[in-house]
Amino acid sequence: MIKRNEDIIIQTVTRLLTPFVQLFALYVIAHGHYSPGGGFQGGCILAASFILMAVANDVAFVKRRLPERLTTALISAGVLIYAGIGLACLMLGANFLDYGILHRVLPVDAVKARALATLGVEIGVGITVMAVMVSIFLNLLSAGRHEEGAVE
Amino acid sequence: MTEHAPVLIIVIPLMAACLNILLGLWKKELSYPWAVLVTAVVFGLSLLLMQTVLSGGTVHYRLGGWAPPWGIEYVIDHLNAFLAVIVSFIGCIVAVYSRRSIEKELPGKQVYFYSIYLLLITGLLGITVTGDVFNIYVFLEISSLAGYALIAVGDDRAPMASFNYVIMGTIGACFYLLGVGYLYMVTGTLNMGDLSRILPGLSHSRVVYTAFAFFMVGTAIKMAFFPLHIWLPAAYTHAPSAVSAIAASTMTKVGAYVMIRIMYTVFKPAFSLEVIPMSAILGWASAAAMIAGSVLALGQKDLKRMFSFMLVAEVGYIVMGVSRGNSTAFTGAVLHILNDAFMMACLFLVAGAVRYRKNARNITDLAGLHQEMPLTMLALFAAALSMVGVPPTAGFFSKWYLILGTIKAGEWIFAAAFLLSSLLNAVMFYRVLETVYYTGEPTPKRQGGSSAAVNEVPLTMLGPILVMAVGVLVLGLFSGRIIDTVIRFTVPEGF
Amino acid sequence: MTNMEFIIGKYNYWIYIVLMMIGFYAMIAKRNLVKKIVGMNIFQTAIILFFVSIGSKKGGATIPIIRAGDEAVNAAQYINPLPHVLMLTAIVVMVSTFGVAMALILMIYRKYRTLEEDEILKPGAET
Amino acid sequence: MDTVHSIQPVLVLATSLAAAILIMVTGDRNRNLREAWTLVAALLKFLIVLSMVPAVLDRTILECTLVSIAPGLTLQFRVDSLGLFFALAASFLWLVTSFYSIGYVRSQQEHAQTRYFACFAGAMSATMGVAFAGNLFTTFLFYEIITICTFPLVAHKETADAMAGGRRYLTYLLGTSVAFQLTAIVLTYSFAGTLEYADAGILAGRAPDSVLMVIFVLFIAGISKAAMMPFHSWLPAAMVAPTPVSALLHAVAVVKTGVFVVLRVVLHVFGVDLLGDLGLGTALVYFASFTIITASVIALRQDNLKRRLAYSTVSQLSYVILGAALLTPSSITGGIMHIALHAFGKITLFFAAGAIYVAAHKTEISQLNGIGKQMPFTMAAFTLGSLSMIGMPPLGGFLSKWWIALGAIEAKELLILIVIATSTILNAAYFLPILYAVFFKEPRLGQHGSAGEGIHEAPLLMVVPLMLTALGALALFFAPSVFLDLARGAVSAVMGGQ
Amino acid sequence: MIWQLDIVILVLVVICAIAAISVKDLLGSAVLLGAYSFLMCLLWTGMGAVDVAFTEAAVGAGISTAFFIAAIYQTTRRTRD
Amino acid sequence: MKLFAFLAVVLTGAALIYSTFDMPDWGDTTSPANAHVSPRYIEQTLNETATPNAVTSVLADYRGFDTLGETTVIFTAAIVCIMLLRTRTDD
Repeated sequence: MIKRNEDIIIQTVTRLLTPFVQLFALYVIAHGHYSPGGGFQGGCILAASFILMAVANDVAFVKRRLPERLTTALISAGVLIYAGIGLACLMLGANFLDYGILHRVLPVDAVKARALATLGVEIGVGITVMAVMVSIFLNLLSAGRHEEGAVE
Repeated sequence: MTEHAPVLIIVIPLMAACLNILLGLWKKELSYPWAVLVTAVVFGLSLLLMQTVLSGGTVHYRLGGWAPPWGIEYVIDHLNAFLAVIVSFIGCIVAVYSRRSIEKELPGKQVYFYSIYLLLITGLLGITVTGDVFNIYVFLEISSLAGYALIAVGDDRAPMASFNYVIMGTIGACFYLLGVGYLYMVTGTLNMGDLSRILPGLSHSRVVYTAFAFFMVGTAIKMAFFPLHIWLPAAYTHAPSAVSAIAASTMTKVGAYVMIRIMYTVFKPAFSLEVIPMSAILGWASAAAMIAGSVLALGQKDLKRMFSFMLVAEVGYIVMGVSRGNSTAFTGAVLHILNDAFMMACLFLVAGAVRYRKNARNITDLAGLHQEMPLTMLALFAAALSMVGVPPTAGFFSKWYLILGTIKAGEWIFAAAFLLSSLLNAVMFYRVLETVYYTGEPTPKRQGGSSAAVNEVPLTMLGPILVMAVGVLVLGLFSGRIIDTVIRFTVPEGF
Repeated sequence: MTNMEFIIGKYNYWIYIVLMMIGFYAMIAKRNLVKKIVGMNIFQTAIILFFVSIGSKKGGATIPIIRAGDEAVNAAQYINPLPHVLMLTAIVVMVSTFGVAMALILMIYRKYRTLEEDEILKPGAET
Repeated sequence: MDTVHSIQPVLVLATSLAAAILIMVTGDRNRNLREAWTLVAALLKFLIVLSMVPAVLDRTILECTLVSIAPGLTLQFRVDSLGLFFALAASFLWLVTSFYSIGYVRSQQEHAQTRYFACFAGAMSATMGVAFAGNLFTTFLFYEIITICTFPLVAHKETADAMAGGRRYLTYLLGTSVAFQLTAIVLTYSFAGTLEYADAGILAGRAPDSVLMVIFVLFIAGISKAAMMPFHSWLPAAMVAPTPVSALLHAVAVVKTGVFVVLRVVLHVFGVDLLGDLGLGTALVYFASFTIITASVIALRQDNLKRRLAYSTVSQLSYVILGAALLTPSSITGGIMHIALHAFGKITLFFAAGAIYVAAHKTEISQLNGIGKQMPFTMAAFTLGSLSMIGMPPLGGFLSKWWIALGAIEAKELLILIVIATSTILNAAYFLPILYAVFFKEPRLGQHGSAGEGIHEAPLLMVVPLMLTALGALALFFAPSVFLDLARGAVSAVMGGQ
Repeated sequence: MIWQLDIVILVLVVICAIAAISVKDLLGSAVLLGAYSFLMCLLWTGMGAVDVAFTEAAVGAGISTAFFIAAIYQTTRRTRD
Repeated sequence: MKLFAFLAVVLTGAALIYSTFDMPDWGDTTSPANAHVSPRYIEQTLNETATPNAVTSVLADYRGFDTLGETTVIFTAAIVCIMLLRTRTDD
């Protein structure tokens, strides 16, 4: 399965499909307010696109697009975005995660500010989930050696 | 800033763990000072919180500004603040200690170790300060996942021990979650205060009984309460020393805290002790825990394994005190949470120091170490006295209250169990201390100057050990004051 | 209450219990580590089923997405969102535990070259 | 009777505690300085104790509350006649023993001397703590500290024998005190609501009779330092210790702490009236009598000198308990007096045994033939000591037996008179043969053919102290006034001025 | 949802669960677990929990199975029970 | 062992089924779970958070802290996997 087999059909289909999957993932993240979905589901789908890449090609293929240092940084970054939004509320004088206060810095009223902050939070969650899933998968698949690129 | 302290003690270590990963990408050496700094700040904040609670009573903090029961609320009373101070203090001390031992035991993994360590602290503190039953579950999982990992990176059999812990821990957490579900089903709320208002009217529903049973079993697994302790000895034996110390001294205590909260805050004493004969069930189980833990410890050769079984016995002490249903025993239990945290931390830190310096695990390897590591062994001695319950060490006072409480409840057999367990502890520590002080190289008849080279562990390890040892003594002398200022207020209404 | 109504009112809970017990059995009785994890997964999923069952509403209630232009929203028309939220969290916890358990299994396999518990616990099994 | 706040009791404790610390700090680097600390502390301590005598004789009680840890658990000192009596005897004998110890360990070139002296000082500090303790908690605290501090002394030689003896020592003392004494204290607190000693007792009317009896039995079983049978066997086992340790700790500090605590319990926790009502006194009387006779019989059969002395101690300790248990003014006076009088006599005997060991390396009685000629001073003191043990006038031991016998008549326990008489005969039976052998038998020619040669008196630092204590035993017969006044003060306090 | 369909799915879920823990091939177990998760999704959608179902579809049937197979790839398919 | 496990499971299951007799019926609109706290989420989500999807608004706003915890859980899982599986110790 993971061997570098030159199955051209699978590789081509994957290459064609990936952008659409990723686009859909972004849609799911962003549209969580109005339809089922949100950061977590979108992040999973985004991760699935990379997992698809890893399965169709090999680990090194994914690593070129998503270096390990980057995934590690993204894992933290997502949580920091989330907690950062919460802290921003705290700095502005409200309680932690009380998004309403953000209308002071955003050009909208308090209720809309909540929706916007929710979007920000979802993006943070999405980033983390995507990076986490990819990272865990690659680590499992290569038994912790994915820095070396191809797996045996 | 003060009014945000309840949430800051969670958010600061959480964000610090993330930042630590980013820092680690840049400079690996920064992890350790960063972790120490953060835990110290958290300790400061928890003291501040304690101060606030002492001066102004219970603190409520609404996350997201939503009023309970719609939003999540933090409710910090004396018990929460007390636990938070314990957890953050031990966390800080063990962080200081961990530098050299982790360098040796986990070379190259420090960045991840400290991140997970901070997450563990986050989880434990999160459990202690929150006032929402589901929120507890979330933080329970954070601390459990961190715990699984920290244990798994230990020595030879650690992964398997950790795996068993994963299985047991997940069952425990799931039972807890089911308890939450059952309660939610009949009350429609997740807020502890709200639950405690609604539940008395439902005290004859089978759903509520089931929920209570799930909670009890779940927390019992998490706190390694006999006979659900089977995961603990292997896990704490094989974990890295610093991890054993923090886990033994805080994780079981936080489990006990959750049990107290469920029994007396969510359900009221009237339900937990009268509608359901919890006092008898937990009483017999904890008597069994005390005796079995001590007896099993007696048969161990491995130092850390022996301490682990003693921990099982100590958990029995705490639960016994909690379930007696009178304020004396409850005071003893809460005091014992504090004392036991110190004693266990001290014991495991000493075991870690011995392993660091001598690469020794068994009791027989301690032979004659008092010449090489006099201060460390003195700390072991202090902790041992406290475990046996010799005044004026801390252990005596909590046992005093516990025994008085059982007598007040008229349960002589349980009082006898305390004494028997103490005696077994005495036998056990006699063995250890005899090995330390009276075996090994015969001392030269005349010691000119420093005969046996003193070879203590580095200061970052020795300091924490001594802090804990002195703490065991100081806490003993101050236990009256601690009870008067804090523990007195933790006793649930209805006792 | 007739028998039929009783069954219709409860059968979902019974299924959840059956599933949970299947998972529980696998967790404590199976010797293979991966099977234990499979059991764990089933166990947790059963709990999610239970929570979702708590929140469901019969009689025309729909998914909890408020239709635009609905001025006076009637809570009975929409399914209770709270258990869903809780279960999203639980799913995340589930997959996290799953990932960690799999990582542990890899570690164990690296050390013992087997996944059978009794073989691992044999003395001297380490390679 | 008025109560005065005073820090003197704390000072008494602090002197030897400070000495222990200073000894440890000084260590082996400067042995003279280290020994100087011991002596200075011993002297200072004795002087402070002495300075309290006038006030206490004036019926003043000196009190000092150090720290209140929790309700009931207060670290509290209270100097009354009984406590001061004990402290006076112990601190004086420490002073003497300090000199003796220095002579002993130096001549034996013992190892780990720093530990030895530090533990010695620590044990003395704790003994003072027991003497001045104002409540059961403080007593228990220092009682345990004595056990722990003396363990390194008992196991000092670190041989397998010594370790086994030490283990037995610790098992008995710690085991019984945790299992029984602590229980008794907890029970006392939960019924009486206080742990403070009171002249009339604190338990009267607080609990049903059956519970009181249980508490009493627990106390008596828990205070195994008093070496009542069947909890006596640690004492002979502890004889593996170096002789000064046996002397001080097992003639004065440890065992006397035991009987002292029994006295405290009998007089200040239960109270004379309550015990009389419950009939527990009589039970204790017979229990003590049994120990007295049995231990004496066992002592007869011992050949090892120290072991014979040990069993003699077991027997003599029960005199104190007997005196207290008879519950009459004379007998209690006698019991209290016996603490000091026996201490002076027994310490002399142990000192002599140590001197014999140092000078001649002999430990068995059968080896001692004719040694009196080589070591006249030592053996003269030994004679005085054993005569005091038997209770011959004009030696101190006579006084206490006399009072106890008087008490037995007052209490109309004629059987006890017989016990005392029998015991006296037995005492004579195991001491007089030694004296005969020492002075009148010809030394048996050993394998080396050089028996008796090269044996002479032990170092001066050892001989002088043992002469001093022997003379003390003599002097106490003629001038018991200070001790007697204190003992009478203690009795009149608990008996309400009878 | 039509209750007959509901019952069928419930029965299938139980069958999948039992099969997943009893097949002797871990890869088969993984696939059956995926199927189990997916059937669960259907059940939840029927109860109106679309978000949960969506997540479970992405996680349980997707990511989890991927993790599972990756782990099996690194270890072994064999099992004795 | 297997028999013991089976018995334990059957007994637990029986107890659980017994407890379902007191449960509100499945899908009961007026059960406490559906009547106490959750109506506010449904009725106010548009007014208070401008988010029609009540699940999202509860997830990210009303109970946002749970979600922060959840994100932390998964963050923990990732760090844990990296630490456990990582065989390289340099870099």
